[in-house]
Amino acid sequence: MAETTATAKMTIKDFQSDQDVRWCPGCGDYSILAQVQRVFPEFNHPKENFVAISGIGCSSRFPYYMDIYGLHGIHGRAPAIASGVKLANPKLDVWVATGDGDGLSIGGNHMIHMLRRNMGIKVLLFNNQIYGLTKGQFSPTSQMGQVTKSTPMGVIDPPFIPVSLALGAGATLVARTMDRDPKHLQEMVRRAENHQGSAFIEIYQNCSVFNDGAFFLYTEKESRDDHVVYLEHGKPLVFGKNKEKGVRLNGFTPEVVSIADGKYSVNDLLVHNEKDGTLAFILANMIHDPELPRPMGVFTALERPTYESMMVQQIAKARSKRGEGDLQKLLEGDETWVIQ
Amino acid sequence: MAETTATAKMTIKDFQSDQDVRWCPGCGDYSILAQVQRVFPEFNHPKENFVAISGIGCSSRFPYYMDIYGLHGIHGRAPAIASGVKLANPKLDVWVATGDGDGLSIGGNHMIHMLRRNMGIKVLLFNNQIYGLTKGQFSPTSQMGQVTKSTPMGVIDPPFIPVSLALGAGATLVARTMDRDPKHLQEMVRRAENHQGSAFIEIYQNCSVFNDGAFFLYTEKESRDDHVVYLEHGKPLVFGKNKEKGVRLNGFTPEVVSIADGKYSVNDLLVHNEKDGTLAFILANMIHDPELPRPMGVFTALERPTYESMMVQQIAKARSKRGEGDLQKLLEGDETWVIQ
Amino acid sequence: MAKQLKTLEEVTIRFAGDSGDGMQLTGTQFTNTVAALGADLATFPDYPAEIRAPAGTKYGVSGFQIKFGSTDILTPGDTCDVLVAMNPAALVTNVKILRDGGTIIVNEDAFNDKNLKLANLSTNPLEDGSLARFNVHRVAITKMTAGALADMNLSTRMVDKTKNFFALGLMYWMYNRPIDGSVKFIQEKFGKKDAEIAEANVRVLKAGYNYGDTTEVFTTRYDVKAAHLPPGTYRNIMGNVAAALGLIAAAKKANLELFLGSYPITPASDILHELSKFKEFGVKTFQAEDEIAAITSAIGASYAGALAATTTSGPGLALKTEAMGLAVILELPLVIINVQRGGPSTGLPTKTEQADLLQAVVGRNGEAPMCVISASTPADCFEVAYEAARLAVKFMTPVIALTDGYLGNGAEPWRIPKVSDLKDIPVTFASDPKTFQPYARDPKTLARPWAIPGTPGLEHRIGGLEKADITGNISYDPDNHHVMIKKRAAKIDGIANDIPDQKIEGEPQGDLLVLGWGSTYGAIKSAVDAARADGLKVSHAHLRYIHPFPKNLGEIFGRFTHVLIPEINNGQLITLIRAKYLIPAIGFNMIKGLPLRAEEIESKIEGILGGKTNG
Amino acid sequence: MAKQLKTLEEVTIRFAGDSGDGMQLTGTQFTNTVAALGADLATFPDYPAEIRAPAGTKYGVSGFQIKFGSTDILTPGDTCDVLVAMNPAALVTNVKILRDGGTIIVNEDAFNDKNLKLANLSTNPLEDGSLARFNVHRVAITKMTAGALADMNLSTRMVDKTKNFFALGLMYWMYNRPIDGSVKFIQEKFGKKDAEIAEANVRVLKAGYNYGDTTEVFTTRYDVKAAHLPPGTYRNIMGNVAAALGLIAAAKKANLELFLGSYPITPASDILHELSKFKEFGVKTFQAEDEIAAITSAIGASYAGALAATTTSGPGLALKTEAMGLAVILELPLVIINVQRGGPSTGLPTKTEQADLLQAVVGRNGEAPMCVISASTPADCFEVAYEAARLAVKFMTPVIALTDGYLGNGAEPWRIPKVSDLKDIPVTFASDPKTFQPYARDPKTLARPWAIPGTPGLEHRIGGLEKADITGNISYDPDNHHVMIKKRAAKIDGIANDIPDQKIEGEPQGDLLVLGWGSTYGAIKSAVDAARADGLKVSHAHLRYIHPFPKNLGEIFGRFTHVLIPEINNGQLITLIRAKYLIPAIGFNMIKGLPLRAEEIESKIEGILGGKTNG
Ligand SMILES: Cc1ncc(C[n+]2csc(CCOP(=O)(O)OP(=O)(O)O)c2C)c(N)n1
Ligand SMILES: Cc1ncc(C[n+]2csc(CCOP(=O)(O)OP(=O)(O)O)c2C)c(N)n1
Ligand code: SF4
Ligand code: SF4
Ligand SMILES: [Mg+2]
Ligand SMILES: [Mg+2]
Repeated sequence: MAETTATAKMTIKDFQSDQDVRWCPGCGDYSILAQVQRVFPEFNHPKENFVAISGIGCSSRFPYYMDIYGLHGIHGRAPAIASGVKLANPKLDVWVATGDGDGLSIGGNHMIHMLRRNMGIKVLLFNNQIYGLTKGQFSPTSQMGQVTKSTPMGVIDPPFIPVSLALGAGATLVARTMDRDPKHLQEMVRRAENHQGSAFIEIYQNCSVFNDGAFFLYTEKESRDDHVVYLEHGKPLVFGKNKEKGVRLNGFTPEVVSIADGKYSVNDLLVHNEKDGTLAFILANMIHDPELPRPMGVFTALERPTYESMMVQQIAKARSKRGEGDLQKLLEGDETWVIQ
Repeated sequence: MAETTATAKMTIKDFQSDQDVRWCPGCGDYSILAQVQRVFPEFNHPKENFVAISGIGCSSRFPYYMDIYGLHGIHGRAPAIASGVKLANPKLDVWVATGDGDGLSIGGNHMIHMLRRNMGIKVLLFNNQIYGLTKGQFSPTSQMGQVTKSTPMGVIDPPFIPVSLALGAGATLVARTMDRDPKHLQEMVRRAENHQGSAFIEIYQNCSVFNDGAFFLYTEKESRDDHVVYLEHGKPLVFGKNKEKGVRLNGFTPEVVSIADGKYSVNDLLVHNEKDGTLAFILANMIHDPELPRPMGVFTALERPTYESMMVQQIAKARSKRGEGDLQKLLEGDETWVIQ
Repeated sequence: MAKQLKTLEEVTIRFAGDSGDGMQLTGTQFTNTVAALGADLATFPDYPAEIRAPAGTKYGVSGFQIKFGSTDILTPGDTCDVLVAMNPAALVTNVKILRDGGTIIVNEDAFNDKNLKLANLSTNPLEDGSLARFNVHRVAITKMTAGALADMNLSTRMVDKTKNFFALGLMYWMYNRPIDGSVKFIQEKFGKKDAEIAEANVRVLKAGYNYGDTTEVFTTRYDVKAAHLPPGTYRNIMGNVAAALGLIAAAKKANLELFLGSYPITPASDILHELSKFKEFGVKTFQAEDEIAAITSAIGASYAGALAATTTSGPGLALKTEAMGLAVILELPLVIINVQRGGPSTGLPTKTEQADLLQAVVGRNGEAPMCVISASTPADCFEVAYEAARLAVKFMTPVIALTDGYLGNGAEPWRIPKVSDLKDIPVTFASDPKTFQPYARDPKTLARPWAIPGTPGLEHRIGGLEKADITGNISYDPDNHHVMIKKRAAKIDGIANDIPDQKIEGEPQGDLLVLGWGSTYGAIKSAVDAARADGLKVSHAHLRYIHPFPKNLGEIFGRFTHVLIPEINNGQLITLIRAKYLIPAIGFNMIKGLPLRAEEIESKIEGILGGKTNG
Repeated sequence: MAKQLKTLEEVTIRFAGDSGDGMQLTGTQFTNTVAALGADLATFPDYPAEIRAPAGTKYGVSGFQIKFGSTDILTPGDTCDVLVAMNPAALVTNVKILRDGGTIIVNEDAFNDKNLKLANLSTNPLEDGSLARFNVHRVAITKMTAGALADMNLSTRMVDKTKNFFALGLMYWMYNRPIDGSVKFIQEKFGKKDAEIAEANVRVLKAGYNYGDTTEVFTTRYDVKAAHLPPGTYRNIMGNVAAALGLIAAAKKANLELFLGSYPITPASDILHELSKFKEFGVKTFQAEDEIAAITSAIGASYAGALAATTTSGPGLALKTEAMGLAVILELPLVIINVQRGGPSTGLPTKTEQADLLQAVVGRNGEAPMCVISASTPADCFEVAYEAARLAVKFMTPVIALTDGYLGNGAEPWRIPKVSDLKDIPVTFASDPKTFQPYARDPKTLARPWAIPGTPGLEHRIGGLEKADITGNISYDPDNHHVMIKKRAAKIDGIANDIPDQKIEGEPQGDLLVLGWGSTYGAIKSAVDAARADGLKVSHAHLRYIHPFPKNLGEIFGRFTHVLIPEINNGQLITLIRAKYLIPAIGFNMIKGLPLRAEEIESKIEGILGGKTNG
C-alpha cells in the first residue's frame, strides 16, 4: 500500500477520537475498543487508509471512538456499505464493527454474502447474546430459555452458532475470541488484518446491563482454564488449569480426555489444522456439548482470491483488450447517421 | 390432523389448478410441479390444509398451478410469510417454493433464520443457477466464470453451496435432488412432508432458456451414473454404471475408489448416516472436487422440537398458570381508582 | 414543627439525573401514586439514546416530567414548577425549563469538582449566583441515604443505587402523597430476588419522606385534589401499553387470535414487550429477524386468519414499504402501528416527531392506498389500535396507526372501558365454495372475502401481480388494471362513510381553526383554550382519521377565515390538506424532538389574528 | 410486375407474435434500419411478464410497435397502420389498436385449430368476417420459410425460429428499406457460433424480401423520407442504454470512477447490463444480494469517492427507502435511477406507469428531502442521468431520476452530443486538515465537503444520527435538530437556483396549460399540437425538475385559466402542484400499464375548453 503520510511510529493515541465514549460502565465494548486501538498502530499502512463501518447497536458506535475514517450506517447494512467502500478503493483497510443483532439478525444476509464473496473486509462481531441498544430483547445468539424483555417465558429460537454459519457461507477466515482476553483478542485482530479476503471474528462480549455474565464461564479466571481450549495451527487441543486435559476425536465426535491419568497422551489428541474446513465445522459444533471446552482462536484460514482483486483484474483485462475507454466513441455506438 | 373433508382418495387431478402453466417449453419446473402433484395425494390430511407460499421468480409461480391455498408473495420473503401462516395455524401443511435468487440472494436471511428456528415448513428450492424471470443474470449459485447478462466477462462471486449454508444455519433436514429424476424427487418430497420442522430440499432445475444444461452431467442418462451418488441412511456410498465405484473417507477428505479392482471393497466405503451433522458437511463440500460424484438425497435429518410447538406450549403453560385471559381484568391492570 | 398545607390546582415536576440514577422509575412511581389519588396528569419521559452514558455527563442525563392537577391536564407542561436534580449535569440541562421562582431540589453531594467538570461547568451553580431567581433547596441526598443504610453492610454502589428513592420519598411528603404504593412495588420487584435490596429501598424511601417532615427547610406541603374526571374506574396508562391492550381487546372482540410480527426498535419495542406477556390470551408474538420478516409474517398470519399486527418506528416503517404494497393488493387485514421518532434516518431515536405522515399516506411504489389514523393522547392509543383493527377487518385492508415517542412513553389516567361497551368487530370467514370468488366485493364496504386456509373447497391463490376483478386470477389486461386501481382507491375512500364526522372543540365557526393530529392534541387544546379565554375566535379540530379524511372536513374549513396547522415536522398534514382542499392553511413547525409548547402555539395564534386585526 | 412506390409522412407498424417468436428482435432490427435512414421514430416494446409463456396463448403474446416518419415523431402511435401477426393470439390481442382500413399481415399457417383454441377463439377470424374493415394479407410464412431452408437439413424447431426474419424481410421490402444492416447483424450475432444458423436466417430474411417483390398480392411499396432533424450525428437509442451512457459520461466529466450497486429488476435491469459491458471505462458494477445492499454499497462507494449510482424499479425503490434516508443525512452524492413499472406491489412488472412519484418525493421516514428529476423521452434519459449526477456531486445529495418502462425499453433517434459540449462537473475533494469541518457548508450551494478515506488528516466519522451543525458530531440538541432539518431542506430547495426556468411550448399564456412530466411528453405534445391546430389556446409545459420545481412555475400558472395534468397514475404530480400552488388543477389519469394516448388527452382538452365556452 502506498505510504502517503510520514509515518512517525503511531501509538494508541493516534487511534483515539475526541468523542467521549458512551458505553455503560463495565461494558465489554471498552476492552474491544482498547485492543483494536492498541494493535492498529502496528499495521503497515498510513492511518488515513483505515476505515470503520458499522450498523446500529451499542457495538456499532465503535467507529465514533476510533480516530480513523468511519461511517455509522443503518441497522444491519455495514457489510454492504463496507463492500462499496472496498470496491471503490481497494487500497483501504476496511473494518466492520457489528453486533449479534446487527450482523446476524437484520444483517445476516449481507454478512453471508460478503463472506462468500471473500470481500477484503474484516468483521468484528461483538456477540453479547442480546440486543443492548434497544434495552434487552433476545438476539439470534441468545440461548434457549433465556428470559429477555421480549421473551418473558424464555427464548424458543435455537441460536445460530456464528462460526458455523460463517463456515456454511464459505468464509475464508473464521475466528472466535473474548473481550476479557486482551492478548488473544489483539492476536485475532492481527490475524484479520493479515488475511487476504474476509475475516470474521466473533468476540464474546459482556453486556453488563442486560446480559451480565453470559460468558463468565469462559472469561473469568476461576473457570476459564477448564472451559476454554485455544486453537493453534499444528498444535494439539490441550486445556485445563495444568494442561491436563485434551480434546480427542472419536469418529467425528470430539470428546474430552485426561492426558494426566496415563490412558491418553498428547499424541492422541486432535491436532488443529486451520486449512481444514471440515475440522473447523466440527470445532464450531462443539458448542452443542456442554462437556466440551469452548474453542477460541482461528477455526479456519483459507486462501482464495478476493472479490475486489478479481474485479480489478476484469477491468485491467478489458482495458488491455479494448484500450482505455473513449467516451465519444462510446456515445456513438455501432451505427450512426449524419444529418446535415 | 383433523379430517375436515370426506377423503375420497385424492389424485393428481385434485392438485392441478385451472390456471394455464406459463413456464417456457422444456423448463425443469414442469417436472417439479408434476412430482409434487403426484405425491401430495398420498399425504394423510385434507387438501384444504395444504398451503404453498412463494416469492418472485419463475419458480415462485408454482403456487398458481397447485389447486391448494397459495400466496405468491414478494421477492425473497416466502419463508417469513410462511412462518406467519404456520404460526397462526400450526395445523396447516406449509410449503415454500423458491428459487436460487429468491431464496438465497434477496431472501437468504429469512431462509437461514427459518431453518435455525426449525419452523415446520418445507422448502423446495428450485436451483437453476440463474435468475430466470429477469432474463438471465447470475445468481448466488451461478458458477465462477459463468457469462450472464450482468457478467459479460464471467461471474467473480464464488457460489454458495446451498446444502452447506443450510447446515451452517442449523437446519434439521437438508436434501438435494433433481428435476429429471422424478422418483427421487418424489421421495424427497415425501421425506420433507414427514419431517418435524424445517425441511430444505435443493432441486437442480434446468432453465432451458438462460442456463440450459447446467446440470446435464448429473441429470442425463449418459453421465448420471458416473457423476451422482445417492445417499441412503446406513448404506455405503456406491455409484457408477455397474456400481463399481465408491466414496471413501481419507481423514476428513472423501475420495473415489474402485471397488471392482480388488483393492477396496464395499466395506471400506463411507457409510451414510443422516444423524451425523459433520458427515453432512463433508458431503456438502464434495462439490469443490470435480472428481467426486455429486451426492443426492437426504444429507441430514435431525430431530429437534419445532418452533411452533414451543410457541403453542408456552401459551398452554401460561393458560395453565394464569387461566384463560380475562379481558376486563387485563384492561384494569394492577392499580385502579374509582371516580364517582 | 407544624407545616402548612397549601392546595394547588396543578403542578409540574421534573426529575432529572444520570441514566443510571433510575429517574424513569422514580417518575413512574410518582405518577402511579398521583394517579391513584385521582388527579389528572400527563407525563413526558425524556432520555438519551445511550443505554447508560458515562455518569455525570450532560448527554447522559435522563429526565421525567409530570404535570398533575385537579384541573384538566392536557400536556406535561411547557415549563416546570419543581426540578429535582441529582447532579450538576441534570441541573444545567434542565434548569432552562424551570419557571422563574420555581423550586429546585438538588442532591448537593453530587456537586463536587469531578461532576462539575463532567458537566462542563467552571463554577458551581449552587454558589455562583446563577440560580438566584429560583428557590433552591440543597439536600444531602447521598449522605442521608448512606446514613439510612449505615447498619446494612451494603456496597457503596448499592447504596448509591437507592438514592432516587430518597428523592421520591421527599416528593411524596411535599405533595402529600402516601408512600405505600411504592413500598408495595419495591417489595414485589425486589423482594422475591433480594430481600435486602428491597429493605434498603424502602428505608431510603421512608428516609426521604421523613426528612421532609422533620427538616425545617421545608415549611409547606402541597395538596392537589382529585380531578373532576367523568365517573368511572381509572388506571394510569402509557401509550405503548394502551396500544398493546387495544390490539388484544380487538382480537377478543373479533374472536380472532392476535399475531404480532415485530422487530425491536425504540420507541416502539414496549408494545412487543407488553404483548409477549399475555400468552394466556393466546397472543402470539414473533420477534422476527428484521422488519421485513416482521410484516411479511404478519401478512402470512392474516392470510391464515389471525388478527395480524406489526409494530415499529420510522426506519422500520421504511423497511416495510414494499410489503405494505403487498398487503394492499392482497387486501388482507393488517394493523401497522408506527411509533414515530426523530428522523431522518436514525435521527433522534429516543425523541418524538411527526414526520412519518407522508410516508404512511403515500410512500409506496405504485398506487397503494391504505387507511391511516392517529392517536392524540397516551390513552387514546388504546382506541386507535382498536379502531385500526376494526377497520382492517371490516374493509380487508392494512391500516396504519400513527403514534409517537411522546405518546408511547407518556402516561395519563385512563377511564377503563367496559369490554361489553367496546364496538363490535364482526368477522365472517368465507365458507361457501359455490359462491366464493376471491375478489368479489361486499357492495357496501367493497371488501373482498376473507377465505382462510383450512376451509374445505375454497382453495385459491392470491399474490402481488395485478389480479382480475372478481376472480383474482393474474391479469395483465390494461382496462382491468385501471378498474382495480380505482376500486382499491374507492374502497379506502369509502371508509369515510364508516367513521364519525370531524368534531370541533370551540365554536363551529370563527376567525381561526387550529387543525392538528397526533400528540400535539394537548398543546393545541391548551393554546386554543388560552386564546379563547383572551377573547379570540379560535377553535380546535384534531384529526384521528387522516386517510381518508372525515367527510365533513372541507365544509368545516369553509366556516373559518384562517386555518393553522401545527406539526412536529416540516409541514406534512398541511401538504395533504392544501392539496385536497386548496385552502391557504398556515403551518407552524417546530422540529426539536420535543412535544410542541402550548405557549408557542398560542403566540402563533395571536400573531395570525393580531396580524389580521392590524392588517 | 411493376410496383408502385408511394411516399408516406409517417407510418405505425406493430409486430406481434409469441414470446418465443423473436418479435422484440424483429422490431429492434426494423427500428435500427429505419433509424439509419434518418427517419424520426418512436418505439414501444410490449411484452408479458412470463419469459416464454406457452406458445399460442394470449398472455404469451409479445408486441413491438414502431412509428416512424419524415415528420416529428412524438409517440409510438395511439393506433397502428400495419399489424404483423404471427398467430391467432397475436392477432386478436392486437387488432383493437389497428386503425380502420389498416393492413394486417398474418402468418396464415398458424391459424390452425390448435392455435385458435389456445387463443380462445371459436371461429377463425380470417374467415368469420370479423376483419372486414381491414386490409388482410394472408401469407404462408411458415411454409415459405420451410421452403427457403428445405435443402439445409435443419430441425423443424430451428426452421420455426427463423420465421420472424421472413416477416422482417417482407416489411423491409414494403417500406423500401435495405436489408444489409440486418444481414450484418445476423452474421455478427450467429455467424461466429453457428454459421449454419446465420445462413438460414439470412436466407429467410431475403425470402421475405423477395416474396414482397415477386408476389402479386402486394402492389404498392411505401417510402418514408428522412426527417428534418437538426443537423448532427445520430444514433438510435433506448432509454435504458441512454441512462447508462449518461452515467458513464458524467463520471468521465467529473473525473470520478463510476460505481453501480444494483439488483436486477424489470424493466431496469438493462442499465446494469449495459454498464457491466464497459469495464474499460473503469466502471465497477456490483450485482448485490438485494436492493438494500445495492444502495448501501453505493453509499459506501460514494463515501470512498466514486460517482455512485443505483438502479431499480418500484418495489426495489421501496426497499431502498431506509437507505435513502441515510444518504440524505450523510449528504453524500448518489444517483438513484428508478425505471417505473405498473404497481402496486409486483403489479404489472413489464408495463409502464408513473406511480412512484410521491414515493420518490416524500416517501421516507422523517424529513428526508432529496432532489427528484424525470426524463421525458428515451434519449432524454441520457440528459437526465447526466444531470442527476451533476446535481448530486454539486449539492452533495442523493438525486432520484425517474424514468419508466416505456422510456427504458422505447427507442428514438438521438443526436449524439460532443463530449466537449457536455456541462462540466467540477469536483474537489476536501484536503486541508486545518480548515476541514465535515458539516461546514458551501455558502452558495449549502453543500458540505466531500472528504474521502485515504486523505491524510481528514479522518472523521459520519452517520445516521442527527449531527451537530458544522462539526458533524452526534447531537441530540433540540435546537440543532430544527436547524439541521431546515438546512437540509434549504439545500434541496436551493437547487432551484441552479436549474433552468421552466419552458413552455406554445404561447406563454392562454386558456389552458397542460402540465406533464416523464414519458407522457410525446402524447401531450401531440395532443396540444392538435388542439392548437384546432384553434384552442393551449400550451404545454413538461417538467424535468420535480423537486424542487423550477422557480418560475407558480408565475406560469398565473397566466393560464386552467391547468390540466395528465399522468399515468391516480394523481400524483397534481397533489404536489395543488399543495404548493393552491391551483385547482385538473387531473387526467389513465392507469393501464400503457403510454397515454394523444387522442384521449386531446379530447380531455376539448372537454375542458369546450366546457368553458359553454359555461
Ligand atoms: C431498521 C432498524 N430496526 C431496528 C432498529 C433498532 N435497533 C437498534 S440496535 C438494535 C439491535 C442491537 O443489537 P446488537 O446488534 O446485538 O448490538 P448491541 O447493542 O447488543 O451491541 C436494534 C434492534 C434500528 N435502529 N433500525
Ligand atoms: C424487490 C424485487 N427485486 C427484484 C425483483 C426482480 N426479480 C424477480 S424474480 C428475480 C430473480 C429470480 O431468480 P430465481 O429466484 O432464481 O428464480 P427463477 O426465475 O430462476 O426461477 C428478480 C431479481 C423483484 N420482483 N422484486
Ligand atoms: S447496554 Fe450492554 S452492550 Fe450496550 S453499552 Fe451497555 S453494557 Fe454495553
Ligand atoms: S426462464 Fe428458465 S426457469 Fe424461467 S420458465 Fe423459462 S426455462 Fe424455466
Ligand atoms: Mg448484541
Ligand atoms: Mg433461479
